[in-house]
Amino acid sequence: MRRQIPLLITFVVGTLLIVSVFIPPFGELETTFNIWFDIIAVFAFFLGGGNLLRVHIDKLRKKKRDWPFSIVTIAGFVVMLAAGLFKINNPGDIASAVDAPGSLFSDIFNSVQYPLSATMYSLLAFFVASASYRAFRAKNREATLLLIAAFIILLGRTPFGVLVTSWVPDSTSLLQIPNMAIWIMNAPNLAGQRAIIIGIGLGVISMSLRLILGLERSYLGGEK
Amino acid sequence: MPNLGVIISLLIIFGGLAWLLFRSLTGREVKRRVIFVFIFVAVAAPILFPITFEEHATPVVRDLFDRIETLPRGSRVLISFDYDPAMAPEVQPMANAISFHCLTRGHKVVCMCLWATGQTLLSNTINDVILPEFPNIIDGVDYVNIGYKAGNEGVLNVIVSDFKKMFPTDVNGVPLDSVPIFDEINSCADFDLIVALGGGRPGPKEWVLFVGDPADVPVGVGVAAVVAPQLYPYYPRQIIGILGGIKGAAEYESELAHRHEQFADMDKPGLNMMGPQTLAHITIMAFIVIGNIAFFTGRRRKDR
Amino acid sequence: MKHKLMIGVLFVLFGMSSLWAQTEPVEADSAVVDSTELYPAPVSHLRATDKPNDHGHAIVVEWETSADDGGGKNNVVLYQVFRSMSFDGPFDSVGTAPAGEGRFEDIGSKDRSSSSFIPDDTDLFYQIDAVTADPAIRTPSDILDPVQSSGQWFNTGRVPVLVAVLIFGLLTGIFVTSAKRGRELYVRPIGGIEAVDDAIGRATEMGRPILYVLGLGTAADVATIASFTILSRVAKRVAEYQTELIVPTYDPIVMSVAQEVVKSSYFDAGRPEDYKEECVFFVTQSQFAYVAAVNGIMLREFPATNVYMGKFYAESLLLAETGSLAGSIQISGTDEIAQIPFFIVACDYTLIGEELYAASAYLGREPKLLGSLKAQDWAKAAVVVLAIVGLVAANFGWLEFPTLFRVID
Amino acid sequence: MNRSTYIVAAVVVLLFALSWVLHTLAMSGEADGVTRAFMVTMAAFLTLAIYSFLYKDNAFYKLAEHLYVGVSAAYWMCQGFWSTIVGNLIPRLSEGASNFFQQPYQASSWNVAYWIPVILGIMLLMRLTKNYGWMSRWPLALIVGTTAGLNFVRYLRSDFIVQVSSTFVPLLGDKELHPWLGFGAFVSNLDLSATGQLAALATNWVVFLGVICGIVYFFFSKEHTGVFGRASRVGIWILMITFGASFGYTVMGRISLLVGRITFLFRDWLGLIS
Repeated sequence: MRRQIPLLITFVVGTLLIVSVFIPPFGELETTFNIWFDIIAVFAFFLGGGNLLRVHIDKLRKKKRDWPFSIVTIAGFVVMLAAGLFKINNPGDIASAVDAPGSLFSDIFNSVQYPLSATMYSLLAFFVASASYRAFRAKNREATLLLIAAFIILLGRTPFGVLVTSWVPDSTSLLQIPNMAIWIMNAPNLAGQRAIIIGIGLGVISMSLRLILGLERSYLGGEK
Repeated sequence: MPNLGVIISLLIIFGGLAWLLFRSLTGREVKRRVIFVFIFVAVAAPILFPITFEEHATPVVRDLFDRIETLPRGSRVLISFDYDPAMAPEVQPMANAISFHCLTRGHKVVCMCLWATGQTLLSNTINDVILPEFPNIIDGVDYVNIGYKAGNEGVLNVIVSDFKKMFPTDVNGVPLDSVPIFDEINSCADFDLIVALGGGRPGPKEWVLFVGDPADVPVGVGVAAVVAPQLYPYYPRQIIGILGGIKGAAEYESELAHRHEQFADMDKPGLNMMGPQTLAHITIMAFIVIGNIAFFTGRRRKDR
Repeated sequence: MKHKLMIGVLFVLFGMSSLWAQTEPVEADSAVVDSTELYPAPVSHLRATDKPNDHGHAIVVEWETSADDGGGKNNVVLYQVFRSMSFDGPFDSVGTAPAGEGRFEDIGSKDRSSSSFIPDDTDLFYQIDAVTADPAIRTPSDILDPVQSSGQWFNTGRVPVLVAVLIFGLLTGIFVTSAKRGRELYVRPIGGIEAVDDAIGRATEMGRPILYVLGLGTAADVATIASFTILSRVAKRVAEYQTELIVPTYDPIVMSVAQEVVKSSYFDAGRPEDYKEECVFFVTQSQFAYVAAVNGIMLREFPATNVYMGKFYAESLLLAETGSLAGSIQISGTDEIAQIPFFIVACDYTLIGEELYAASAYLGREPKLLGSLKAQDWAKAAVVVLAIVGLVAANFGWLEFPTLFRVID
Repeated sequence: MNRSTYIVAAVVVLLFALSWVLHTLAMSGEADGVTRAFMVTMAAFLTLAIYSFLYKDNAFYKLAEHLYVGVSAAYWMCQGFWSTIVGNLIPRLSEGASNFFQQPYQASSWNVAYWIPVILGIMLLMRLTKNYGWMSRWPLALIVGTTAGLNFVRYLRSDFIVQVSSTFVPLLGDKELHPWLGFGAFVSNLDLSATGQLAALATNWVVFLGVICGIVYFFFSKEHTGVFGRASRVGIWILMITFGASFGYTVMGRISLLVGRITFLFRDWLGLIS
């Protein structure tokens, strides 16, 4: 029973949504289910918040390694939650946006969360460089192709790319580095992308069918 | 002073790279922290001391530049701002440089947009470049802003045969019939050049298919880097020149600064943005080369 | 003959338009009585039909543009469409179309209380004005015969999709049944999956944990679901070797599923007492905060092996480079095309796109999964054949072929 | 903790205070200058704390990381509560509650259906209990069913049918875009532009063969030997070129992100550039 009903729900909902694509009167089911989905997702946030608190309180109680930092997490969580749920310092009334400028919520977002996100994201510039140093090595034919393609594209985006091949006559301008970079993006890159997209598309279709038919059950966890 | 900063930072970067090359020839690997320092310096130095590299205009860029340069004074140029703030870092420098170029050559410029979001960016160009750089210019005589009209390709379909039907007035509500630039303009065919800036839909491609081809008007485009490769098949027959991404903007700015002294002193966002980009790209390429040298010398050592 | 008819109609229309022009301005504005020549010709060949393939409440109106649109006096700026429930009016404006357009979709609300409600199976009357730059100067058309909107039970524009759905469903059915009957199905080896067992052995030898990252997908993403299968395999091996497993998650629902999966894997391995619920925990539902935390774990716990399977975005390289900094063996797999290059470059093994989905069938070796894998391959073969046929068609001018694939929305 | 740790911590605290004071002075006279000075200093401190990770893991990174985790988890909970629960759910369930939150009540006889996600959401929270955890499978089944149903048709339509049909390219050249200019022009002109017919043809052939070989690589139920094996090998080459190209192409965007952060440090925090 505990597994049969979920499998039935998946089957019914999945089939309904497939059918709704072809039957206009069912066309609005998609929107309805998406709103339901969003509502359930908010309940999931609370599940997540509960687990977060549990993990960090546990760390504190058992004095695990780095436990003082768990205080920071709990404090940040509680303050931000209070600021958002009670709209502390919010210039408008209860109907105003939760992140209205001037509210504590938006102040914390702007001075803590935004700079942290942008900085974490910008770490990529460093890691792109270290990855190219470490991994772009002509170990075998595949790695060499990867290396050459990346190198031509990189070169094509600097003034040197123009300079190095500026002597190539315009009638064979494809051999000039910037044009070669454009061609690589336009031809082999497009082909590769398309092959992957078709493969992934088929994989998703097949997996969806397996889910609806109840052939794939890993998402329900174990048999117990 | 800035020049000293430039020299010192370039010395650090290239000297350091040479040292690393030497080290890797003797078979020693580079620590990751060293790579991080190089990238930081390569990006930070050009921000602190603006380093600009000499960009050489590629033929696709030069063709558009030359067309604007060689059109007789008083030619009519239409510039369309079809982009949003997300694309602006790439496209706005082109818009500024091309507007400046047209006005400094004495062309009559008509600005419009097919994207609602283009209006703010269009007025940015007017307020940041056109008005401060050309104080003697007269609205309606030398340039005019006719604003935004909803309808996407539909707008193009109409203005290709009758401009005033779609745009009865300019952005300030002045009837186009009393705007001097429009004395001799009835449709898009009366323009000597159309410059379409953008990267989405409707955008440069629609300008070519709906206006450039049917009305037989030359179209030049400035687009975000992602879409540039898709436009090459139209060059040079249907599109006379393409500026692609920040690099295209930088090439145009450098060509413009070369020929027009007034522009040499102006803010060149495209070229400025290319400073950190170029240095970082060179550093990354140098690391790829050094990495491979280390790999091959290491392998030879092992073979022996 | 046709031309003569057209000219005749035009004459009549012109005549009518001048009639209109003579009568209308008197009512509208007596100051412009003399400017009859300003009035454009009305539109012609007006017709209205029910909008096909929808749930009713919508009408498509089509017409031939005015003679003064793009020719003649060339003064039409737009067309205004009016609708009424009776021939005598009142007519309400329902929208406009720019000059040059000869089509308008009047899509109404299904909600009876809405002002834009269009009832089904009820007579509707349409009329279209050709409007000039001066809104007072306009020419209406004749009032069109009544039309009714209705809903359809089947969207014919999506027939190609339905055909594809049926073919694919049939293929899956056939191969799953034949696999269940015991037919041996071959699956080619997938490098990254073979490496998983070795990597777990290595972790055991080194006495260090294994870090399993499920990515940023939700429990409904196909990549995440495929990842659950791989996780159950990894967890089973981990339980057998008595190594430590760390599973930080981004999504609370993914967390609860992962807990179930790991728990039952320990059960299957015969060591339910070794399962600790806190090995699968929620971090935060914010992309880079999640990365910051996982990076911290990598540099503090020094896992011997990192497995990244699921949906990944910009964080792919942040995770993989930090992992290699910590000296871990890394196995990755994602269907996010833009991120595959970063995994390829920074990890030891990478499952590319569809390989990730196939991995779950490969590991499970269950006939029903292998059968659907076989169906997928047949669909791929069909793509290759179609591409070749389509190519021949494109090159020899059989232009109807590509239109078979057109999906109308 | 040894002595150098304390010294570093003290220096950082001092610098933080100094920056706060200097920024407050610079903003004196403006409304809530003290708060804004604190915000700029805090943002700069957190930025540097994250970058310190590039050297090695340390206490400042841990501090920033733990703060980030707590704040961001609460951020999404609040956003979800106000936009979905208050914005979408309450106006459909209770008129009194909608009035309290000043949301327009959306009366409709279908509103009863919105109790379903609420019940399923509560079932999801049963996960936190010991004995009723199995209940959380019901909402999960609904979510999986929804996405499976939507994905099935969506991918079939956009990824599959559309991608396949756009592979029907003219291998003999497009007369519109690339008019035939004679055999001499054909072989002598290797150009991306409209005059370069050879390049255009090469592009179409590479796309066509590349897609087919790439698909062959993704065949799982057939051994990759013989002609099939060779095609699959070409397929993996094409994929490698694709990956190299997109790696190289992304670099520019990543550098821009770093430019943004460094500009913040130099301009908004240190005031070195204008």
